[in-house]
Amino acid sequence: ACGSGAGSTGGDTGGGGDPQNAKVAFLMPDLASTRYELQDKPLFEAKMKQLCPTCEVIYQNADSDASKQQQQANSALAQGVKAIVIDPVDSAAAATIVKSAQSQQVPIIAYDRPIPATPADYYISFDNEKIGQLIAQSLVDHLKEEKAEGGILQVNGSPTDAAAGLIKKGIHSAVDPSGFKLLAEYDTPDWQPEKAQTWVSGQITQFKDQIVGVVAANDGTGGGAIAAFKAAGVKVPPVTGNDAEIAAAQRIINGDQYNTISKPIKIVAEASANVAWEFMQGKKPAGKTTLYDTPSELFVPTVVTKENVKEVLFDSGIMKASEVCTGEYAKGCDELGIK
Amino acid sequence: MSVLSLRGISKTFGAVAALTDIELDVDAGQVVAVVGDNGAGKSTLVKILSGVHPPDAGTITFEGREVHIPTPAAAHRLGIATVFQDLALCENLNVIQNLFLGQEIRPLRLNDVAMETRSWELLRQLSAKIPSVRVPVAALSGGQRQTVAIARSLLGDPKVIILDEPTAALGVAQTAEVLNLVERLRENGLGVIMISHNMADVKAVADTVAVLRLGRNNGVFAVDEVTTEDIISAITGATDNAVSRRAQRGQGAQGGQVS
Amino acid sequence: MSVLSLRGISKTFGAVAALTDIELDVDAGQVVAVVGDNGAGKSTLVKILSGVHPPDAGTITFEGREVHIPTPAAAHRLGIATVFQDLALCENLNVIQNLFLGQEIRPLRLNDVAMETRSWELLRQLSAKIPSVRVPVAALSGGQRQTVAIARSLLGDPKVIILDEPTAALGVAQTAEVLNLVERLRENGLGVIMISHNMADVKAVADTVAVLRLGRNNGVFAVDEVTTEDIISAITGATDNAVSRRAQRGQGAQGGQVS
Amino acid sequence: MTAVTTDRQDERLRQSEGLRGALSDVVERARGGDLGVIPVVVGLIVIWSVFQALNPIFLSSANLVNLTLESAAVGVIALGIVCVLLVGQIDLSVGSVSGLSGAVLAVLFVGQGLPVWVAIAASVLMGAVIGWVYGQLFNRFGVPSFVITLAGLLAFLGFQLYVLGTKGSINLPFDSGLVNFAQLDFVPAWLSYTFAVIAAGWLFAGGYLHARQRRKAGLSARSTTTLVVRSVALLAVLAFVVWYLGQTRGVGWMFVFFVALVLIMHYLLSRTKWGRSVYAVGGNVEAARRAGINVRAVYTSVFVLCSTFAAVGGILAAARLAAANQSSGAGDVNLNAIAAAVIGGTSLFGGRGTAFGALLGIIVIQSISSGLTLLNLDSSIRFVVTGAVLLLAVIVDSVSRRSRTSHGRA
Amino acid sequence: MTAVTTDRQDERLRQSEGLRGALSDVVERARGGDLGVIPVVVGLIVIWSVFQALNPIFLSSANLVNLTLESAAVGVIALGIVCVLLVGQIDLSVGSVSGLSGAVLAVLFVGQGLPVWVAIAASVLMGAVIGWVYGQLFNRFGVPSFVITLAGLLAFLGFQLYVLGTKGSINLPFDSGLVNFAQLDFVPAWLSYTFAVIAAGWLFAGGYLHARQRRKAGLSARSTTTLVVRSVALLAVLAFVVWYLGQTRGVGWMFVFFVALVLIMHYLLSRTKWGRSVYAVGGNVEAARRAGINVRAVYTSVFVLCSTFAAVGGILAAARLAAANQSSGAGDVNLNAIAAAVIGGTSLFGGRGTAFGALLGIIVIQSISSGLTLLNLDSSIRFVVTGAVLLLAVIVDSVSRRSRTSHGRA
Ligand SMILES: Nc1ncnc2c1ncn2[C@@H]1O[C@H](COP(=O)(O)OP(=O)(O)OP(=O)(O)O)[C@@H](O)[C@H]1O
Ligand SMILES: Nc1ncnc2c1ncn2[C@@H]1O[C@H](COP(=O)(O)OP(=O)(O)OP(=O)(O)O)[C@@H](O)[C@H]1O
Ligand SMILES: [Mg+2]
Ligand SMILES: [Mg+2]
Repeated sequence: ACGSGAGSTGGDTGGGGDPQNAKVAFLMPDLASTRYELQDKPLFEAKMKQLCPTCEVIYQNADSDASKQQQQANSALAQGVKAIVIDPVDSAAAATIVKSAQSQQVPIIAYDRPIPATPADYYISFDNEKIGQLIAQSLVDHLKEEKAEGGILQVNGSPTDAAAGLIKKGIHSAVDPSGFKLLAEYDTPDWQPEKAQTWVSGQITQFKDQIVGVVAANDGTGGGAIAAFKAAGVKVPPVTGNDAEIAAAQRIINGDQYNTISKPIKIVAEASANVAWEFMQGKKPAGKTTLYDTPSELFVPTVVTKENVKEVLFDSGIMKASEVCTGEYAKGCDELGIK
Repeated sequence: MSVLSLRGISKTFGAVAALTDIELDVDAGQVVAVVGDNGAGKSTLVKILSGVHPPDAGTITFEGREVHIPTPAAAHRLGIATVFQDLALCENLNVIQNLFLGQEIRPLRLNDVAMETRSWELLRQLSAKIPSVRVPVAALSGGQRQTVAIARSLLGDPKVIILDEPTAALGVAQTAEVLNLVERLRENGLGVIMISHNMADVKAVADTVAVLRLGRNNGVFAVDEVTTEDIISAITGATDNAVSRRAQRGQGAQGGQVS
Repeated sequence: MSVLSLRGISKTFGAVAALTDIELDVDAGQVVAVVGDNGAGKSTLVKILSGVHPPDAGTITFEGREVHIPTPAAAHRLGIATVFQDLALCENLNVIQNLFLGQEIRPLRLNDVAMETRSWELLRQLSAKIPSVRVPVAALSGGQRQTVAIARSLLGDPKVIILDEPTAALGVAQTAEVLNLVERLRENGLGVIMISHNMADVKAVADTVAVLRLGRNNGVFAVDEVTTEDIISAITGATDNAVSRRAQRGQGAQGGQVS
Repeated sequence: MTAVTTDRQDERLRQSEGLRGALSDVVERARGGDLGVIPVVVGLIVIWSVFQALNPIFLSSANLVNLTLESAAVGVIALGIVCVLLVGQIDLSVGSVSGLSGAVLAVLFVGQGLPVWVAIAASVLMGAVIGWVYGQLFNRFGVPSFVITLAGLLAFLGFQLYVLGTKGSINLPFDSGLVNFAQLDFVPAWLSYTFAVIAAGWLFAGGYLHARQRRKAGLSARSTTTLVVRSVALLAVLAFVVWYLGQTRGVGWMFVFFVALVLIMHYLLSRTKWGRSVYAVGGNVEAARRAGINVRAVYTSVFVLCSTFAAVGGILAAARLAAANQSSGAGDVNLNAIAAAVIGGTSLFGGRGTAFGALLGIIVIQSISSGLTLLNLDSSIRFVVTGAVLLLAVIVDSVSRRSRTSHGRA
Repeated sequence: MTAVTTDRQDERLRQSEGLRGALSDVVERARGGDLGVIPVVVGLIVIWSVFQALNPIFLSSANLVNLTLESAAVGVIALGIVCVLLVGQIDLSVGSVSGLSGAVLAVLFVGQGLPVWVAIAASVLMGAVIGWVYGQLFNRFGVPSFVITLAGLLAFLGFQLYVLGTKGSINLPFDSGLVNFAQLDFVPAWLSYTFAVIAAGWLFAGGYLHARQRRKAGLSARSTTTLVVRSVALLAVLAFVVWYLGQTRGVGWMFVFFVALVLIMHYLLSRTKWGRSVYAVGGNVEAARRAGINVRAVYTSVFVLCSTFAAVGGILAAARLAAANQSSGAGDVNLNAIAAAVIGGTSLFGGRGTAFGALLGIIVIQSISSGLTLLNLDSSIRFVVTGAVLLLAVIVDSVSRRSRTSHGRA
């Protein structure tokens, strides 16, 4: 076989060179969560524009398909990008992409999810396992405070999604030692809220009022769980979420959902743009810590509940009251002083 | 005046010229037999008349007006009813459903009883031997299907009826009834085009015989002025043919009966 | 001794008793015509003999041994070749492919040239009018298809050939050739079962005539000892039937020809 | 009136009269493998027994109430799928269309603040237009419906994402009529019983009039005893169902709505000229064309129906979840809807199937899903078991169908 | 030898001889709509031009090399799908089976440390066994293949999750031969050119011998000029492709492997008794049965082939990704494989299609996907555009097919 390059060659690649007019790839993993298209991408692009007005960002979303992501990475390399920021669909499989990029001297930055097998050039994230642990712990603490007695349902993410696996692990680390019985758990195919709803409905008939809380791995499945309780005509117990979607913020304001978690996406996206820009200029940014042999920077997400929803989501400017406080939610907003 | 007349009809399938420059006239109250060898283009002609295939060239005149027949529905509207050689029945539907397909009684609330009664009438008239009209056509014998297809064409109020080898699969009794039927149709003033390989049937009911050979006209004869042998030699294109040879051999051997 | 003999064969489809207690014997070098009205059960009998349907009751003896014919492949292995009334051709395959289906020359590297040559030979023998053997059967006329189906049954080395209305769609020349063929088969010592509604053909080639009526045996006749009228009345179950009435009317009117 | 009716004169037919005749008819058909929906029902009973043995909550009233409500959305979609399958085509995009419809509903209703009926009408209309476009593409260009609707699947998924835009997920207010309809509105007990009585009475009256007409016309007819037995049986079954579900919350309006659609489709398919032409096109499209049927109109109507039902299903799903989001209609909605139709006896090759099949099929699928939900298995095991149970449920049905072909029925 | 060959004697046939004849034949067939793969190729050229206009990297050698490599895995699966579609059945589980096969490979090879060929053999064998089971279920119980393979889809997804266990994802070592084969091994230039010459020579020699045989038998045959022109054209095309891809990395062995499989399947389908019986069963299964074909064996063989190819595709995909994970084979593998077959002209109703169709179809699909990847669109837009382009690509093909039916070809 010829050459040393894994993946594709083509274009004048490599670190250094003229960073103006350069291209940088921003590869996101899926559409199951709305954040990648709605927050990560625009924030990264904005920051990049600010750093380098003539640079071009190549954005791709792999729609939960590792081989599609590989194709997208190859295509980005064929277009001669100077750096790749990647949120891998499959942390293990992304090793191939790292190999290809590095063999063409294109620096690669792991974003959000780590690539343990083959160290990337940089890793910026908040940690999914930690997220799982935080939402579950917040729920458990709340239940203890309320002196609730009974058990917990656990609604995990997609059984075929590696990130969901990490969240699941984190949730267990908080729920298992909590003293609350884990009544049942469920891996929601494709993160589908409908599936979560169906499953929770079944558990309601099975466990009736034993259920004192539900740990759901994201806002969608959390919403499904809430709908299940509403539809069964019983009181909705505290339900968690994750991602801080607008719909979740509304439910929190209305008291239907107990918590969600706000990831400082703005900070992470901008940090990754900064790092990418440094790489494109041929520098080697140093990490704050080292994780998986990779210079890393980790950020801590914040759990959002009714108590702090105003300051975390609205005062910080992540959400606008005009988007959230519509119709039936206006009253709740007023009570919390959100304007 | 002719109800139906064709001029210069041609049709090509890929590399095969199935019909070249065909002429045909059918009067009201007249039975025209179209005969010809296998693959002579008879069924293709029928399909052109009933809107199944568009002709490549030529004109069709119906009741004095030049018409286009782009779809079978158009042929139905003109009043041309056809019994196709391949019958064209829906195997998953039962006999009643097939008979009334496209002409159901009370379309918004089908009147099954009326349709069933009428079905039995029609079938009895053709002395069909069908045990039940509520079985899917897939379960019928070849002759039973053909009877259903013929019965179908009698519904509605056609002006021209085209029968493509209507008696091929029929038993002797049913064949006789169909020939009776053709005569009744003629008496009622309908134009009838009948395609058949059976010279006896042709001579029994037809007024005129049009011969096709390899996709071209090969003569039109008044039926009482022509012998079976003449028709056969027009069909095969030679007086010395398999039929005549077989007949001679038969006579030589035992002096026997050839239709 | 009979090549093939049936005893007590019965077959029911749902509520319809298609065959009840049928007996039939076929000798080598003998042509047995099976006749009967539409729906009499002739094709059902054929299908039982060729392994398409299993019989509900009764025994089949082939060359002195009692046999079961669970599949068509079993019938092929015994040496029973059949031309079905519904032809059973694959419309998407061309003429050569259909002719040699299941009996291809050089199965691992098909010999197209040999198959094409042989196809033309067979078709010529039946004086088929097929312009090209490389078109899908879907593009053939009814008679052309029937010729293909008949040609198919001649491949291989059968001991009994069953022809279910083989001449229904054939032209006059092709019919004559098929009758010649049946006679050749008889001379070669094969048993032939021929189903037909055409009494002239039956009388011309058959040795024995077996009549079915409403799924039951209704007499077996030696062909030279029986008149066409007798056969017809055995078929219809009455001496006064549509055929005889029509014949009389014809004679009354003009003293005419009825086959 | 003759001793033997017109349609029973052939001496080859086995004769049977009255209730006895009706019973022996059933036995006859069972032997011939022509059992209609009985095998599916048997399969269903097997599944139910097994799940009940494994977890006694399965057949509890509360769980069955859930089951009925959860069947409605995909059931409605399956009803549309039955129609396209009947003409021998397929629609792969029902999932996307239902998702898009839910999204449009949410955006118009919540986002734009339009009245709910306007939003519903718009969604349904959009479904109809999509179907019409499919019909045009199919008729004009003869593109296989598989490809058209695959393209539709992708395109409408895109539209769905686009419509949801920056929101990604939109809540429907829990106190809106639509959400109540899907979650909390149940038919009052007296009304349920009235429905049951009406249904039984209808069956009897209809059957009786029909039988009288047939007798008058000299045809064989069901005996009055048979009719009475049938209606009483129906009444008993319905009353039992109503009573049992009434032990907890009763019969949901959404389920009633679904059943009503099934009945309407059953009528359209079996008692109208249009329905007849659908079966004809599915059985032999060339024969249908030659019979003068406007085949193109039939195809278009069927695609329109299917997309419309998909849109309605999407609305029901959104109402039931009280939200529309990016993954609505994704996942196995397509497969479940098609599988429901196929399990209910609809042929993928066209020409065979009934509206009731969709009802039964979706109940089989939801039963499997609900039963497994209660068993609380690992994902991997759950997938395997779902596959196995699905297969078993259908094998019962297919074995009987197979015996039918060996008895010579198409 | 007669002046007019045996097969050209009918006076209704238009006569044409030699190169001129071959050309007028093509024109004739084009008018009749019987263009074979030409419309798909035209569709492909249209797509390529548009994407090239939008982003000049699209037709760059580097991108085309990627395209060939990315086609291989799903292309192999599509090849199996062509076979099941040819007999009028379907396999919905190819995605799951490919995923399971990748997982089994990874577990045996990496997890258990077995030699790579053992792991490959085990995966392939597993595919074959799965197909055999499908065949048995289909033949014994007559369950529609849609349902069998839907059950398989679920069950094997479960198995896949189970096999991968808690790991969820397993890397294949980069320096293993398998991964190299899928990622780094390219055919040396001289060998590529040799292949091209061999192919052209083969085409000429085969055609020449065949023509001689036909002339001897008194049948019409292609003139030697026509044969020369054809082979030279092929040589030119292949040499150009090899040269152009060679500008960067050249022709990958994995792609060569895929093309070799296509050629083998082409041979099996068109030149063997087995292939003939596959078409016969797809065209009219009852006729095939009556011709004495062992229909059950044909079904089984086809299901086995399809699952085996799915397993092989899974191995290629795992090798290409250098990993097997829980979502391998999920997503749109099923739909892409089936769509590739359908776009390549395989009928969903059986009896029509070719092995080359799978090759062309997958190239169309990968081109769309690769072209859109280069365009850097929003997901929502990307879905919509994918759908639209897919539809356009097929409309070209279908319009020609439609004109075929109106010219009376089946
Ligand atoms: N759809 C078609 N596609 C291609 N060729 C066709 C088609 N239909 C008919 N042909 C060809 O046209 C010619 C005439 O066929 P046609 O069916 O009209 O014959 P026919 O006179 O009815 O013969 P038969 O007596 O056998 O019914 C035949 O050679 C046939 O092969
Ligand atoms: N597959 C089947 N399913 C149900 N009933 C059938 C089936 N095949 C035949 N029958 C019934 O059996 C009876 C005999 O049919 P068969 O085809 O044997 O008649 P036939 O003697 O060949 O008639 P024809 O002269 O019309 O060809 C018919 O009444 C028919 O309805
Ligand atoms: Mg004809
Ligand atoms: Mg018959």
